[in-house]
Amino acid sequence: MSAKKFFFMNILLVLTVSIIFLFTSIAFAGKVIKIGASMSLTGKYARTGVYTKNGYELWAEQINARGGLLGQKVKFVVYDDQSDPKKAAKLYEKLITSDKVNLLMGPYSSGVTFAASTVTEKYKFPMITAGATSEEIWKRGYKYVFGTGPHNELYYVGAFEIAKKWGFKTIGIINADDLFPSSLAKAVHKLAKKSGIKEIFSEEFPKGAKDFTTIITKLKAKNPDILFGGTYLPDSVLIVRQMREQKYSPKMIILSVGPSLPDFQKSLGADANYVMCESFWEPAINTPGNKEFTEAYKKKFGAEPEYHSAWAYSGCQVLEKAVKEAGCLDKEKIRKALAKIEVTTLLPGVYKVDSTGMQIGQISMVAQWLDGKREVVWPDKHATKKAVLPVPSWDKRK
Amino acid sequence: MKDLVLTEIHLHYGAVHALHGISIEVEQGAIVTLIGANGAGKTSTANAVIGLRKVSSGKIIYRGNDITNMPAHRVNRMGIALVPEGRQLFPLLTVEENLLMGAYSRKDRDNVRQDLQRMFKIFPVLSERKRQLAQSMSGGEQQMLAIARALMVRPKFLILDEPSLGLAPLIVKDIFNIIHQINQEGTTILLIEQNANLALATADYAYVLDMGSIVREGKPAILRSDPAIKEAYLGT
Amino acid sequence: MEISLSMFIQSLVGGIFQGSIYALVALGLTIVFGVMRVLNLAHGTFVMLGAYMTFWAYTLFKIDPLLSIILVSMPALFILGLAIQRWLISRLFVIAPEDFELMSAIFCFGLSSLFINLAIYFWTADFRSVRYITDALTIGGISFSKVRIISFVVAIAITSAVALFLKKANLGIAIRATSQNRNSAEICGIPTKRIFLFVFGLGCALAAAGGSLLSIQYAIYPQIGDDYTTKSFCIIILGGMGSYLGAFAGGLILGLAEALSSLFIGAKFSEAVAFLALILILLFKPTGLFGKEGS
Amino acid sequence: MSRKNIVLGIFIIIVLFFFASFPFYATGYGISFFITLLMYFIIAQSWNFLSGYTGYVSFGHVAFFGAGAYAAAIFITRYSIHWIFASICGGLVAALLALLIGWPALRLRGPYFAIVMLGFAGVLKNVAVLWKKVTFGGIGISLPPMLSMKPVYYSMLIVAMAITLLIYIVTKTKFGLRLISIREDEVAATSMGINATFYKIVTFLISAFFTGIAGAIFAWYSSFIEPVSTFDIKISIEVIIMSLLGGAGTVAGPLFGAAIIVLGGEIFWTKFPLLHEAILGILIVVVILFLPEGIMGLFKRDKYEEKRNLLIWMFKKK
Amino acid sequence: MDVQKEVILRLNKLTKNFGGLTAVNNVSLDIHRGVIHGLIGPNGSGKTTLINTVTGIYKASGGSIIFKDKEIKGLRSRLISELGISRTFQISRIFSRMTVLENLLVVAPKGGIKENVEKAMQLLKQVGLEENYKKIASSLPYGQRKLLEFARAVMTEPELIFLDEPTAGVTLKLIEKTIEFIHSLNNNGMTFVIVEHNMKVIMSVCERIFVLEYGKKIAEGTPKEVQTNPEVIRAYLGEERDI
Repeated sequence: MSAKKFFFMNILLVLTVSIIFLFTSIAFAGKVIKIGASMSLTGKYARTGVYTKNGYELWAEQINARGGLLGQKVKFVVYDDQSDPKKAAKLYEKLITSDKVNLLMGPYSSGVTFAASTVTEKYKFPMITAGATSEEIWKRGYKYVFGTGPHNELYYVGAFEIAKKWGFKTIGIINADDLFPSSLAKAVHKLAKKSGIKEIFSEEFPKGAKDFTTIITKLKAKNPDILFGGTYLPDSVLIVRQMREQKYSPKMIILSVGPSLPDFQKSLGADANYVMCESFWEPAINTPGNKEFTEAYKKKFGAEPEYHSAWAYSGCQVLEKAVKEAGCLDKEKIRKALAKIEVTTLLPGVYKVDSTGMQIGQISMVAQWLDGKREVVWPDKHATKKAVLPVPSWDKRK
Repeated sequence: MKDLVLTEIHLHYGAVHALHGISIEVEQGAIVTLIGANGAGKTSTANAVIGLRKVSSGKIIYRGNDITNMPAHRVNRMGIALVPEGRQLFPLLTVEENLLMGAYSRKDRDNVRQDLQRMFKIFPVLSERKRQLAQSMSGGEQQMLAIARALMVRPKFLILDEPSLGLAPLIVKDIFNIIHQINQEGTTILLIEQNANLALATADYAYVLDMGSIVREGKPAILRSDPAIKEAYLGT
Repeated sequence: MEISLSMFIQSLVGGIFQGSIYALVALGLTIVFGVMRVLNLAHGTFVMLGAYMTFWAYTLFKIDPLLSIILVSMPALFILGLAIQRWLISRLFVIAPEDFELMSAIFCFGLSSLFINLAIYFWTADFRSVRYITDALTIGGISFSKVRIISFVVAIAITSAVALFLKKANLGIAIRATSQNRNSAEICGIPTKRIFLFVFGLGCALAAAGGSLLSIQYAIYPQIGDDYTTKSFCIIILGGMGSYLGAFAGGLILGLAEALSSLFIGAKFSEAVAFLALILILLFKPTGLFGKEGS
Repeated sequence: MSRKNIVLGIFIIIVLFFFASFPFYATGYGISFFITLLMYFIIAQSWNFLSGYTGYVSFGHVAFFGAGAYAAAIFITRYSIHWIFASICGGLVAALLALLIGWPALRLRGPYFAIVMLGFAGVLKNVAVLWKKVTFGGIGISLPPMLSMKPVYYSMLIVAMAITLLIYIVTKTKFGLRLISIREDEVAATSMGINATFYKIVTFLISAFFTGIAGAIFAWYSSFIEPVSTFDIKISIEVIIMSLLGGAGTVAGPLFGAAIIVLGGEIFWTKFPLLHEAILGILIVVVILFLPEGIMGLFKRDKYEEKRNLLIWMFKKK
Repeated sequence: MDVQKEVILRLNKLTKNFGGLTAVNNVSLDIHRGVIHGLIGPNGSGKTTLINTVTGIYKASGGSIIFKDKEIKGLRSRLISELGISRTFQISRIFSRMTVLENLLVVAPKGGIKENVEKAMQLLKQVGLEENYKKIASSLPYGQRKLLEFARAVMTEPELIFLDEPTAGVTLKLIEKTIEFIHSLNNNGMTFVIVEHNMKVIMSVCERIFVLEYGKKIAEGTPKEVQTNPEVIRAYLGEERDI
């Protein structure tokens, strides 16, 4: 046999063996509850994906320390979906049929959850999402996806309440052109209409845009009272920087995602002040177990938790409650439990879903950066400071 | 003393056997010519010496040093320069830049400037056009530039590959005068030509190449009356 | 929407600032392509690595970002470029010339995938940023961000220095000579292999400089360079592949086109503009606006 | 019929039997894995049909994948067309777009054609983002849930078989020879009276058509599409790697390549969730350094220089 | 020469410029049916350019090309081939990764596979390649590749063939084979124009020879006439001059 043929035979051999392994491996049984999830560990959501995974893992560690779920240890089976919906769908297929997991948690981001939920629906497998809020997911009549975070349309309810109180009349909406910011912008558009605030400017920009000079110039010309930006961290930082450069300051600034991360302030320093954002969770809020969670997280991961981790943890709390309620791992029973229970978690509201599984009990707080700290300004129950509005012009800042 | 000695050079282009064991000797200070019809292997010989083509077997000795299959830029450093067939200038560099590149391997930058002026003296036409791009010049001017570029390294040994190709007779005459002049100044010359009469009139010794082999060699005076040459060219 | 003169000028300024960085990055790509015929799909990855170099230099050793362009990011990427050229890309030259460009492109894509994911692995996908000067000057109602002025000046300075180097320095002329005729360069005594080494290093260093400038303006993350790869390709095709002037002009044109298209027809079209320009140029004038017909 | 052919025939029958019977005993994950594999078979084979045979290397084949996916999604959601017909429509739309871009682009060679295709994919992605009325922009299109995977599996299988069979037949006919002659030397081919333009465009259309169908079935299968992941340039590059790994310009090459990459990916991303893409990068680098003509190239003897040999490369003295 | 023979191709003041360079300059010549023509001239005299211009690879800058009473200037090379002009290339351009047989089959203008295979095998036999029909073309030695290219040109069923240096780099034995092949095709009425540097071949094979220098036609006639033409001798050997 020539060397080349030998090499080729080797490849064939490897191929065959791996196929056999892939599809005949029987999930090794044991007294352990397997919880499956695909997560964006690489790709565009890699960062938040990792935080979500941390939340899952922390919960798993704690519940095992407490003696497990239904008396059994739990174990997470997490795969990387590369932030790609296609991959995620396949991975859920794998988790359900090949790894035969007992329970499922959701992936990160609405786009990925969209794809993943079509699979779980097919297998009638309940899945709790702790990383997706786009209401489109629940408009399809699915029965097995349960949201744990306030859905898109709830994000800025508080912000508009504040705006109305201050008598702001007009809004400009800008957003990145991909799924999540687009759907946020759509929700804000609706909210504005409902609150009687006039939308006088709206524009999309390509995700990853590196220059906002022109958009800000246009905004400045229109000068709406409120600026809403459907952004990610890099664009939110750049927008604030360029607003400062052009000395543009609307009376109220709300940006999504970016300001809810500590990096926002690290990048901008004092310029971060007065920017508002949605907040699902803050380390300081007074929800049961919140302090302990923050401590434990710091101990395990050596960093301050971000809301993604808390949210993920809360999702697991819901799961825990539902399984206990069902008393077994039967999927239908768990689904029924999930549909009717109300759970208090780390998040400020209460877990409660409507008939489609969409979250209606959680609230989205409003936070504002003040003196280099992110303070909750709405609702009053959790507020740490009062909102400072209208935003002072750049000349008048320290 | 022998400047360059080629012993039994074989060269292949893939499956094509281009040189079938060529042996050539070039006396120091002489003009030796290598003539032959198209495709006889003249350019292959030049490329083998300069290091652009790897030979399959045989030896190339320059002043006692083995330069067989040495990379071209190192051969250049040993004082061998080539005026390639079809000039092969840098089309988008100016005349001056082309000349400077000829002296790339030299360390004596001051003398390079002087040599530049010398080239402009030898080739006044280049002086007029020193800021022009090489590609904008006529064939004759390009040939002059190619020769000047090769001279910029102050070669002790100069190989000219078809310097008369595609040029008008008057210009060819000029160029051959210059070749003579260079030789007078002490540079050994290997002249590769298709124009047999011209080459034989210039050289001290000649080799006739046909189908990759040396078929005749000798003093030009003798070769000129040799019917073999006419046969190689015109097939009579 | 009414567009006033000052809005127009403001966009113009923004476009030129952005364009200068595009030009800087694209120059590196075009030199590498012009001399070596390597379609470097990893170019944006080197931008990213350059940005991280500056970030780490600033975070760990408090080296001023501008200083670190010269001291850290450019030298580091230059050396990385040398290594890649010496150990990897030089191995590709046995591929037949007609396949070489495409094979090199895929090869570089592999490298890029490797580096980006190593960056995610070691540095995490977190956003990082260097806090730098954030003021602006306002002249006649037009604001000029200081950090962008600095970036502009640095980008133009480096671009001009490289242009001057290619134009005047002996090595620079040798680089151009090698790109025009490798065999002739060899017979002139130019060690073309070493020229290739230097050129790839230079290309990486230019990308790194672009990345460093990016890091003081923008939050950086491992995939940040991807856009720069595609945009740099658009630019060098716009300007003519292998043309240095073309890369410079193409960069500015793209910056301006993005700014003006977002002013007149909307920001969301600014990405489409680059691709459309790419296709139109390739279909109607494949040699680019400044490219010279091959001889 | 020679012995080699008989062995090959038996091998093919076994493989086909395996594929045909697979859904009856496989897990859902197994099926969905094979749907992905078959999808890559189709795209890699389509790419191979164009680029492997005519030498026109496309860096933007995902353009047709995405176009097919979007077209089908729109037909299904707006006009409630059955997904199988919608898939065919998706293929047709992709072919139509291919005609539009191919007519001018196929005059360009080498990197220019490759990059124009890259740009074309970029343009289509932007169309999907910008043409909100039809595509819903970045929000994407959500299709009715796909409840049974078997029909999807079999339709992918049929399409994959069709394109493979088509390529096989074509390589045995004058049409295929003429494609190869264009790859080998287009000037010589046209000077010998071969209508290169016609062959290139027909091939381009067929290639786009099948890629479009794959995209369309995929849209139905995944029930949700959005611009970024549907027009992901990585798909373009992946199919090129698959074809190169297996051997472009051969019938079986892209199949082997796709199988190795998809399977390898599956193994690596479960084992090394954080590094599998880096491993893919290394794989690409290694393939091009050592196997520039792919695994099928190993079968052709006397063709490769010794410096291609892995061991020699590693132990070669400098 | 036999003036009875019909003119198959007529070049009238054909000119081809590349930028400032005039590679073919006002060349007029007649190619007669069934005759073997030679086209000679020193390197760079425009012979290959002339072929490329006639066969449509280059666009002519001026003049006309009449093939069988039809103006073919400006036609694409494919159409020119279909009209019955075929050619070989100076550096052979076979389809290197196809087999020898496939190289011929691919250009067959019409007919079924079986019939074409028979015809191709017939041609391969004539050039002595019939045993190599399964080999990959690039594995052939250079001389055989040139012969293969020649056979490929014949496969397109042309009336006129341009051969660009058919014997350059070819061994003596294969040169004989080439000449034999030319003669046997010519006996069946095929017209040839041969560009060649090997004067033995040109002088023995061609009936009529055109000489180019600097893109201009400087002489034409029978081999004898051309060989004794002082212009031609000057062009080839250079001017006689004193040492």
